[in-house]
Amino acid sequence: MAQAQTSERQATAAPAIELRGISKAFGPVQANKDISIRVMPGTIHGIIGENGAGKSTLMSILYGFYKADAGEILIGGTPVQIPDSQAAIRAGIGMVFQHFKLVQTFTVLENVVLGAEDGALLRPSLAKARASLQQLARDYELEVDPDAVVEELSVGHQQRVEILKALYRQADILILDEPTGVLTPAEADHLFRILRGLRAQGKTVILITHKLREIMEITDTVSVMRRGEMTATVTTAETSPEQLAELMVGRKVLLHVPKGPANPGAVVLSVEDLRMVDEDGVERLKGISLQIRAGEILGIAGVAGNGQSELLKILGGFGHGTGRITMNGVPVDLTGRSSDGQTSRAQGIAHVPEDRQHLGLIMDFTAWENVAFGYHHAPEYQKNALFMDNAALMAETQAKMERFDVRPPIPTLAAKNFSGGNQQKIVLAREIERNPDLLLVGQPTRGVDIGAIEFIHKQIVALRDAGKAVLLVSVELDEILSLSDRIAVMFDGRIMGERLPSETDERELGLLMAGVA
Amino acid sequence: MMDLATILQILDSTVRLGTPLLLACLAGLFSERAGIFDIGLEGKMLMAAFFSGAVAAITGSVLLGLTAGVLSSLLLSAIHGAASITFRGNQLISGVAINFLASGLTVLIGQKWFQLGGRTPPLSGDGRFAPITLPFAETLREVPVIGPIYYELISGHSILVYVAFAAVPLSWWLLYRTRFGLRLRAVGENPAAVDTAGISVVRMRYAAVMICGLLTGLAGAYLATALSAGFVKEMTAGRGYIALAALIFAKWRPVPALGATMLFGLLEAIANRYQNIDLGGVVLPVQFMQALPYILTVVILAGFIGKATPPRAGGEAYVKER
Amino acid sequence: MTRMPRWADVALIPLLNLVIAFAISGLVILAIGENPWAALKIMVTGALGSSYGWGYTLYYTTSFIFTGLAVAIASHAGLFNIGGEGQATLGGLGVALICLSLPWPHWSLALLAASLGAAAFGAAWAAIPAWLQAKRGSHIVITTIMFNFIALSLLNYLLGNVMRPARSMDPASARFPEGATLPTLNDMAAGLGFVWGKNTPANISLFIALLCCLAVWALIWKTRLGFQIRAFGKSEPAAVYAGINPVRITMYAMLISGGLAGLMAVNNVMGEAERLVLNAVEGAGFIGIAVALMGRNHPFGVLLAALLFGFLYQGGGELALWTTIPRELITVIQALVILFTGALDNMVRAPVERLFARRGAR
Amino acid sequence: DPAIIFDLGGKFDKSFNEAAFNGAKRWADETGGSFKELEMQSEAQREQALRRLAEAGSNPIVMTGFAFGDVLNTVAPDYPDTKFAIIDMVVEQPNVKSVVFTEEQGSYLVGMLAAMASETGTVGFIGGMDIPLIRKFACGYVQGVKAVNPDATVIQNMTGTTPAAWNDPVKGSELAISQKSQGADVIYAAAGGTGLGVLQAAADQGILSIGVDSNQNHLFPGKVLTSMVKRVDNSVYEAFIDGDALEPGITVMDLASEGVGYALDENNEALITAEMKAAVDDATAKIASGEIAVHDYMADNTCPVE
Ligand SMILES: Nc1ncnc2c1ncn2[C@@H]1O[C@H](COP(=O)(O)OP(=O)(O)OP(=O)(O)O)[C@@H](O)[C@H]1O
Ligand SMILES: Nc1ncnc2c1ncn2[C@@H]1O[C@H](COP(=O)(O)OP(=O)(O)OP(=O)(O)O)[C@@H](O)[C@H]1O
Ligand SMILES: [Mg+2]
Ligand SMILES: [Mg+2]
Repeated sequence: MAQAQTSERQATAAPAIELRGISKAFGPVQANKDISIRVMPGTIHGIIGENGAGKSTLMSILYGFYKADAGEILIGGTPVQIPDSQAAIRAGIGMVFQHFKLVQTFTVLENVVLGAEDGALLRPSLAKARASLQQLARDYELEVDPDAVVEELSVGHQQRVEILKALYRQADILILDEPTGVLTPAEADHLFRILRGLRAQGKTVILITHKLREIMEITDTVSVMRRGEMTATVTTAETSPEQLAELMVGRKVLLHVPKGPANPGAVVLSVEDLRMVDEDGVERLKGISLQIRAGEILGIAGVAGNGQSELLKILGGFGHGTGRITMNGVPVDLTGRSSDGQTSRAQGIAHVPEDRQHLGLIMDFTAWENVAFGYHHAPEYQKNALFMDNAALMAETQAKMERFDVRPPIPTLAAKNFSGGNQQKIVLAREIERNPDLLLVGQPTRGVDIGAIEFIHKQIVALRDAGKAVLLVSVELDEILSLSDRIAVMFDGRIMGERLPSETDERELGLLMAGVA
Repeated sequence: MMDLATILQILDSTVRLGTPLLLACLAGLFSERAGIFDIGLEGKMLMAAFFSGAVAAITGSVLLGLTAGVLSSLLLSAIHGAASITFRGNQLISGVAINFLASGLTVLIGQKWFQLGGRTPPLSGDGRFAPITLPFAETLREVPVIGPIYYELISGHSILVYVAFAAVPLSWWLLYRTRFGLRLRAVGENPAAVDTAGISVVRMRYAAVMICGLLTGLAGAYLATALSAGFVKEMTAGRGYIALAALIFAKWRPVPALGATMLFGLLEAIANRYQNIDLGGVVLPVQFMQALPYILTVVILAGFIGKATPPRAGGEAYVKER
Repeated sequence: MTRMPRWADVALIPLLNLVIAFAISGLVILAIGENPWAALKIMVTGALGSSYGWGYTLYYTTSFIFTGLAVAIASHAGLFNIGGEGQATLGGLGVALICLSLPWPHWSLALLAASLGAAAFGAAWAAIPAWLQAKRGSHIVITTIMFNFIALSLLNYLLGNVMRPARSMDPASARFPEGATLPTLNDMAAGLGFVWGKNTPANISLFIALLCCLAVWALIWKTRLGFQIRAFGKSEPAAVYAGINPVRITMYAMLISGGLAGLMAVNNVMGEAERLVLNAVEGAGFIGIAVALMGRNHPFGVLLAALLFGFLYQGGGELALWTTIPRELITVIQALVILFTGALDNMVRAPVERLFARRGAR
Repeated sequence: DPAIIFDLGGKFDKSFNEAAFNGAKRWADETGGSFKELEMQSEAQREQALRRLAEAGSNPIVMTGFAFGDVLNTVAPDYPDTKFAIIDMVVEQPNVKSVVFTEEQGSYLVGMLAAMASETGTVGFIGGMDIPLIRKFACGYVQGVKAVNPDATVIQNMTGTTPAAWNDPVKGSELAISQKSQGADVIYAAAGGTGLGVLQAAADQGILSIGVDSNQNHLFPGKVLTSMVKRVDNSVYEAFIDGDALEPGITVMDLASEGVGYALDENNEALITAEMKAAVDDATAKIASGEIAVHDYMADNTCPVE
């Protein structure tokens, strides 16, 4: 029935949203280039695109968060000005941001009411919102305790609060920016039920996601963005994941990395019953045990936030946990208060962190300083007891930059002036060239363009082939499947199971990632 | 043992000395709750003290003085707002600059206007806030215990004292019971949430900074035209910093702010009255009493007595597009 | 967009900021009914026109180099040390205790010991806020402000009750022994056989200050510790990833900072007053903030900015002497410099950046 | 030209420094000459101020306040051709004139007046910085009070132990209010600028106060019982008149030479009855003749009465 309704509306009504020629630049970055798009009412419209393609920017413009440099917005067929979010809300638009915009110390109710109060006094507004939340909860399966303080809610519940905020403001158009990135598969399914319910009520939904499966599952139409431009808009029923992937990256995607069989050697790293409790008293690692051998790549799959970051931190020497870890057969204390990033480096562990901009690099440091970063104690970088050998570092950086094809190969350029892929290459060059016994890599290709991805994958495989151990953490199943020699799946701080890539597929891994053993 | 009269006298002095701290502390509370740190309380208070004293001396009208004092403080607030909201500068540095500006300008202008070495002429009559005798103070005076408390402690302060005390419940109500308060607190915790809710972060923050200016203006005017009779160079004598300390002590809440400022007022009253305090063997020098508010604040900040968590977005400019 | 060239960042913008600050200062002078040009002339001749003026200008400069470096090094670690005033006060206490403890046979020994004492006391006074920041997350700006006041009270107590010589009415320590008298620049010039002023307080500690500039420069840009301090100051999470211990770096940076602030006492307490008086620091700790801001936290910039403020200070003193402009004019100028080079920096920077962007686009 | 340097209270403290300024101004008005003046902002500036004036050729250089003593001791030998005069302190240098006052005598007189004017039998004393000089004021005052009424109580407070104590009217007023609540109905303020707060509060509270150094009777007409005047103005005036012929050595300004005294003018004539005046004038004569010896606290750092 919903389907019939939809096509009926499409035939008669004007598009719920129409964008014409939207452009937006952040300084030198052209985030959106002359983008046009039409979304019909009562549909779910997907937007996909690589990292940095400009999806969030486009939606933020629609929501009045950013101001477009050029272009026109039409809502229900009439041109509107959206200079700020207030105007967007008035136009019936609601948005759930990739990074939630909630006041952590406020209650759910206060967050919902903020900006949508009925009068100068709070009490009547809150009472009204309380009643209205009960109604919405019934209508859309959006239960959440109105008096709970937001910072004490799970991510999934915080997302519900964001959706409730939009619905409370009577949004007819709901934008969700990568809503499932932080959700477990079960939570994601629940979200999709909600979205279908919204569609059934005649609301329009725009869904940004990286996951083709989700696009295929729930959207009616889908737009593809690449490098700030809109490359295509297609009807979901008439497309395939392969076609979408190709549209996304602009060429046929090589899903398979050429690599020979592994020759696993002795156990390099052995982890037993690793546990970790964070500052808020939440147990993030609940008894992890694993082994990595020389000459193999162990891939860790999992939805972000299931303990992978904590695992990497502890093995990288800067997290505090309990458990037994041996490196090359020698017990090491990487879990105690005395450990730090120097301890692990001294043990032959190199670490390419997940978040290169905040951990792996100092953005204001030059390339050569970043190459010394973490290895500033290394004897070959010292001129004497007092001073570092900056000249030698400069020369070495130059060589590394050339070997890793970092562009431009200028050691004195600050890290912030390199593109994301080149920044990642600087980190990789630094870590891999130390010739470590064990390489920890987190999200090696996040936000990296396709050419660089292939290069990075080759380097990782080459390191393995040189007989080193690699621990690869990625949320991209493709990457895990194509690089790993063994795959462990993490869920809720535990290893749910281990599989060989040749004997498993995305479906099975997806189930494990959802905690279904 | 102290008798009632002594206790009352000390408490009375506490109220007088605590009032400027209370006003300034509430001022800081509004600003910091909105995410704008303000170590310029001292400077604004000093500026307001000077202009209220100077204008009251020239015109003979304390109300004109008060107006001028508040305006001068608002002007400094506007500078702080421009630096920290519009131009996204460092709020701490702006505060430091404002303190120096006030400390220099008050003497410079004072010397130009009065040639009294930075002092204003003494105020008298309508140039000062006179004490207010509350109804029945005289009649109740002879009633034991209650009478003296009412007469000595509660009655007989200047209007600004009552304003300051009334500002406590009023601030509480404004912050926790009104739309304005909700938005103000939100903008200090997560400005992006406020922005995406369709509220102007800039406007909210300016509003908070201006309320801060108003209240520090009152605090300064109180110093020059009620607590004493005229302006003296550097007359705030670190009270702005004590107010800041009290704000931390009170964990950025209005009612505890009353308690904290009165505690610090009490310490000052005791330090005024007694040079050294003999605690049966241990003699506390007066300097220790003077330093106690600062020491207590450090102890609080160290988290040894409860943790003081400032508003989360405090001290940071709201930057949307890099 | 082409980036703004480096010279614009390190020279043009501070210069513009300074011009605005001085222009407004000029207006203030006009407003109080004096002639800014005449005032400037008095300041220049008074501070730079004679060896006597230089003797004082360099004396103030010395103090400001120390406190400016103190603020700068803490800034490199991402810490705003507003406690230079208190640390320098305690440095004075250290100098006094050492100078009074022995009948020093020669100034060089006394200088060595007093420098160590000054640095140690200053560092110790910075250590508590540093530790609280590193271990307990107590905001160092607030704690250092509090420590300024506590230092003042402590000194009040000590000078009033403990260190004041019997029968003296001043809240001041006894005079330091003869052997603790530092050679002034006058003496040193005389030693080299020419006459250069007389009776001015600029002394040998100027050279210590210059050495400190050099040492801080080398420390920040040439050593491991400096590397770690800068990395920590730019990004604490990244520093932790790299195995840099935040507690240790915070402590090191603040101890060095406090030590530099404390060293200032060698100049004013040992070199000039030769006894410990109240408020010997005279706001130099705060001026260090302006100096570091103007000098862009670079030791060489600090040196230039300290010279500028030394000039302002001596010139301002002359103004107060020869005109009716109160000395507080300097406080106003100082405030404006801090305001425009620090807090309102973006007001100048944004248009300049746009200008360069437009030029680059063409 | 002669020069004068004022201490931290500032030249318009309506008290000690202002008296000195008045003397200098009188000299300027009478002779048509001009003089340099400087106000101290901080302890640390004293030496520079002295040197700067000496360098600039000022002669003689007069400074108000004991706090210059130490610095003058080191500076004076560097400028043997310059004459210095210091008030309230003895500095033994060949080119320095030291002027000291017998404050205990003047304070004795106002102490008598306080005791006679008091109805409660309790009077107060509020000192500035807690130093022997101010104890000297207090001790003389108490002796005068007890001479009239041996049973009288004298409440004594000092404002502080640092020079800030000279310039803290808020604290002065709080102390006065506190003393009043303890029964004092006449309060003698020997506290520089802080005293203004004392006089103010006393006037507000409807009790009497006694000013110091300058004649402060006019500040709150009818509310200030009297002032213990110290003719600092005269000594500055004389030093300026002497010019570079200033005679080094110690000059004691006492009751006999009218260096100290109490103020009686139209502002307080209603407060001082004929018999009060007679009693005080009698005591004046006896002190001048030596018949009454007022103990000087600074002679042995003790006071015979409390
Ligand atoms: N506030 C901002 N200031 C400056 N540059 C920005 C800002 N927001 C985004 N950009 C840049 O604009 C480009 C597009 O970013 P946008 O966030 O829209 O990408 P996206 O498609 O949402 O990517 P992702 O999948 O990673 O969320 C990127 O190069 C990004 O670095
Ligand atoms: N990973 C390492 N490899 C080689 N030498 C090291 C390493 N870590 C420390 N050292 C050596 O230990 C000594 C102490 O180092 P340094 O003085 O730099 O420590 P630090 O400044 O306290 O640094 P951190 O805070 O990182 O410990 C130096 O001689 C240094 O070369
Ligand atoms: Mg995005
Ligand atoms: Mg190290």
